[in-house]
Amino acid sequence: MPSVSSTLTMPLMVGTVLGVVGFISVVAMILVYAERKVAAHFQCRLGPMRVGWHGTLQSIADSLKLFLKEDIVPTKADHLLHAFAPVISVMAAILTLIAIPFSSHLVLADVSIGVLYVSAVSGIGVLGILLGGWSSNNKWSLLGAMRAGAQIISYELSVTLSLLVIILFAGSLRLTDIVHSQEAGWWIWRAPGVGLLAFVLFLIASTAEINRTPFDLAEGESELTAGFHTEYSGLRFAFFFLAEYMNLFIVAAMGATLFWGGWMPLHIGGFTAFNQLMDFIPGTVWFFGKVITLIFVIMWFRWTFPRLRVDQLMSLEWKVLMPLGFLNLLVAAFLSLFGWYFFPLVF
Amino acid sequence: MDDDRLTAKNNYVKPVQALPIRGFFGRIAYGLGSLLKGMRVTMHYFIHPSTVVTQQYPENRETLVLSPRIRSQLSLIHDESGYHKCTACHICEQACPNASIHVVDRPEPAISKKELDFFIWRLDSCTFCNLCVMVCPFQCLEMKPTFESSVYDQRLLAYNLTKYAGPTSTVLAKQTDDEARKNMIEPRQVYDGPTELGGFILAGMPESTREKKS
Amino acid sequence: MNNSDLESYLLSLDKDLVLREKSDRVSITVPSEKLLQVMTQLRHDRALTFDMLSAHTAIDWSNENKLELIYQLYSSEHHHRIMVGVYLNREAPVTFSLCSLWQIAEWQEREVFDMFGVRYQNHPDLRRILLEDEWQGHPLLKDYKDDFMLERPW
Amino acid sequence: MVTTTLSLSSVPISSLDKRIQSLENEQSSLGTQEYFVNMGPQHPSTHGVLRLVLHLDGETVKEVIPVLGYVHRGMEKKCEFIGYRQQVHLTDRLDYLCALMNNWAISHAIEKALNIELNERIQVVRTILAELQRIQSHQLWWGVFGMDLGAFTPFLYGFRDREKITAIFEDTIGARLTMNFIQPGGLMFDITSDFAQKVKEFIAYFKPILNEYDELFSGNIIVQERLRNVGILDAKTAISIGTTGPILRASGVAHDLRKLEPYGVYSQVQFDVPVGATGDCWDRYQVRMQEMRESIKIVEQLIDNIPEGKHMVMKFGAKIRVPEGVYYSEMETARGIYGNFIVADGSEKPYRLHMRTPNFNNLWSIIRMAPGLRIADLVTILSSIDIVVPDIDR
Repeated sequence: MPSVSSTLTMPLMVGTVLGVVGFISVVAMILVYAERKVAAHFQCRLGPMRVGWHGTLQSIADSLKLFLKEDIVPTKADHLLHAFAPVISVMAAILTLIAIPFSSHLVLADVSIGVLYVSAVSGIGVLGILLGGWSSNNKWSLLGAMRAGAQIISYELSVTLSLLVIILFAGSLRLTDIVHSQEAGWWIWRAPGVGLLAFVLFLIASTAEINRTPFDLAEGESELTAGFHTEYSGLRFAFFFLAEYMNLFIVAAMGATLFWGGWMPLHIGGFTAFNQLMDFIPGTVWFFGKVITLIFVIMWFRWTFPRLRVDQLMSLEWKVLMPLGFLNLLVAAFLSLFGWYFFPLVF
Repeated sequence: MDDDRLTAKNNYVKPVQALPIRGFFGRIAYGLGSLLKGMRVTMHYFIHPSTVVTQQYPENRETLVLSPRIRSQLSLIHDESGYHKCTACHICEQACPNASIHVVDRPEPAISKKELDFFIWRLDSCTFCNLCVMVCPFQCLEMKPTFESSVYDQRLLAYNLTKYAGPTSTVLAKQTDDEARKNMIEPRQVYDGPTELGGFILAGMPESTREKKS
Repeated sequence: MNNSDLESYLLSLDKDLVLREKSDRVSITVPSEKLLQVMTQLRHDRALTFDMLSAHTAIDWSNENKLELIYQLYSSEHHHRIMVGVYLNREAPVTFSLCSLWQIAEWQEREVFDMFGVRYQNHPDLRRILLEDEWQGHPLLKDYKDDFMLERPW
Repeated sequence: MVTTTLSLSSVPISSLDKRIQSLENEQSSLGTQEYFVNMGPQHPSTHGVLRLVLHLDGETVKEVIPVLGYVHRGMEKKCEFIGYRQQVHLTDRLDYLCALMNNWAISHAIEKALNIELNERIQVVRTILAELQRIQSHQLWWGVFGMDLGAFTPFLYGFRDREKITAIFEDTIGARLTMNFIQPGGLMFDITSDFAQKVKEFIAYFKPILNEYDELFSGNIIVQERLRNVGILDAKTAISIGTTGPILRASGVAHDLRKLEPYGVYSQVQFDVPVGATGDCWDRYQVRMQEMRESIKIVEQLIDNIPEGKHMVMKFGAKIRVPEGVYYSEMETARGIYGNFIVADGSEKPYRLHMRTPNFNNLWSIIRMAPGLRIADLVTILSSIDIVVPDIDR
């Protein structure tokens, strides 16, 4: 057991926890609002317009409604697990979030095995979905949960494979190190070809991992009514919702950190003047700018594509993405071994 | 199964485009291309806010243009002096497929003919088929585009359409003075929910307990 | 085949077939005991090939104490159509199922059973289709009454 | 053929419980456990209150038992109590997406029985309206199809474009869904003076949109792979089931009453009948997409020269007396053949009126198509049949 002096760290820890919880709530609300607006404009609609200016307070109204809503639990549900499942999902999201570097100073926990930690902890989230679907005692929920289980575990592989490419080039698992390694340019274009391919694979596989269209089979409202959260309402449903949007944020943040240089400004090799100009923009703005762009792309997917079928989902992973990922990793290994990438000597 | 009676024989038959069979890499290449194409379509609408079709209804009430033909509410045409032409002939009542119209005769008419006492129209069972308007021999009914008629009590959906009980405008016009006209008619409340209806019971509707609006 | 050819061809099939009057199309009446036999002929005869059972329903002739089954047949090969009628006893309406000839007969016969109470021998799954299994009576019979029927006030 | 004596008691009556019980008993004890799920009556993709009892083995559908009647309104019984004129508006409520075509069908049946000759104007306007309605119905289907496949955006695009036709109907007819406009003997009122202009504007707007539909949805690899070889219905089965409309045509049978027994002015216009080859969901999808294009062609040919004439050739009385006899008339709606079987006894009310609705037969095909496929495929098939539940239940 680590013996830290509790008198000093206790308030700090409580403060951190409250900060993280506050942060995720606010981010989730903003994301929900953003999704509704983005979706609306993709579909020639206006979206929420009534609560506040252009519906800006809609998310607050919705969350208030979810707080006040009656919590309905099916009679024959497994009450303990039914209550516990949403918490697991949110827990996994929070645990993942603390390892993500928002800027060079704003890092809650700079874990030395950051990438490993993130992919391991985010894998817990599927447990919440599985338990939620199973404990609801509803066949549709169970189907959704089983789909989610198979899907998330399968796509975890592709995500990891594409992350490995970056780890090879950066030579570290620590997320801050990976960001620092991109000072001369982001890995997405600095690693010729493989970086871009790894990014595309990462984007597809992580969209599947967070259960968003075109991979939203776990919810699949036209097939399974609402999938694993059919029997959830009120606050518990809000927890699942929160976890979903936090996962969206985490995926975008991971993509930005590993492929787009995290808080790093856009730097190109030896163009000093350009690089100095870019340095004027603070790191946090860079980071959130990249995250927002990625989130928008994932939303764009959702509001354009139809859903895959469950067997197509599996064959996409095991027949297309996985082989491509391995091939990519192999090429990347050679490239990094011989130093065949752009600006290898800058840092 | 004879194949000749299928497609080829007739010259008007147009076979639809068959789905091409693609190989592994062909599918990946086509797939990525098609996905980007789709994303281009949605992006087009995203960056063109002028394509938004949403109408913000209660706010745009002032500018809302409705076609005069819209059938939303039946009304009995009253002329400028407030008299209608209904002779209580019951044809609309018979034409109504859902028994939504009850024409109630006046028990003691001012003249020897039949006179209208109440013209009950039930919005709750009306299907807006327009037959009553079409069959009326005196063209005294019309459908209005007034569509905001939702209420919280079913009984409020039974309307009385006539403003008065009494003879038609033609009969009233023959009267010499206003006093004579006043004596012949008895005022009625229009669009005022369930009236007492002379003891009339409407099928499927709870009996009126509501106080008459003054 | 035009209508008059079709009529004469049909009449030559079986001597018990009767042409129906006051109908806007070729229409025959079949004695109930020969229904399956005639229908099989209509379905499989190369010159007829009535391969589509377009509609199947019944008429309750309550005054004559008869129930008439109506089959609307159509040939997608020759593009001709006929109407076949069968009179049944109204008190105990029972006949043969035609599911073996036209697959859709399964549902159409269930509907006629539901609405008129006609029982079909050899039907694979004879149960009510539109009303619930516990429903009493058969609504399209002319003497059907229940509590939900509203009388028109005039 | 042996004619045995039949008796009531020799025919057993089943029930849904018995049916499910018998399927449960068939189960082998080995392997995974099969189970039953109710899809509907409240389910997003059953398009209303249709209930399907699914017999599932994991994700795989083993058997589908449709349970009908949740919107049964006793329409045929009701028709026996009301006059011929009044029945027209009831047909709006069968297949509410083809209200005008249903109006036309029953009016056509009554006109045929009464031997009423219609003038050109009525026929042309009816044809234009029916084709507009067909486009409108297919637009809604396209949107809903997208939604059933999991893409929400086509749903709104479909409704956005449908709204344009609905606005035309609103201005011309005064109703948006339940029209009751085509009456025995003509039209309820004359079309407005700017009707042709509005229709032309709509066609100019909608033609490029159709290509956009293809870009967004038909060309999408996910859509193509979801529809390929799913729910194959061969021509022989399709005919035996009595399916009509786009489903039958997708199976390769060029059966279209507009060509075979032309009514209205269909014999005077040029149009093709899109026909599929394999009868899978893709063919059904493509047939409907092409039908929209063909309908546009028909409207374009007619809209420029609508002949002059009266809009009603019969006195608009409340009562119509149809001479004694049996009449059966069919018409091609957006979903297939809608037939009216009228038994008239010479009075103002029909002795019996049977409505042969297309969806009743079409839905049956799901029993043949679904087994062995996944739940997602079942949703696709159901959507590709394009059911409207009130039309099934009447």
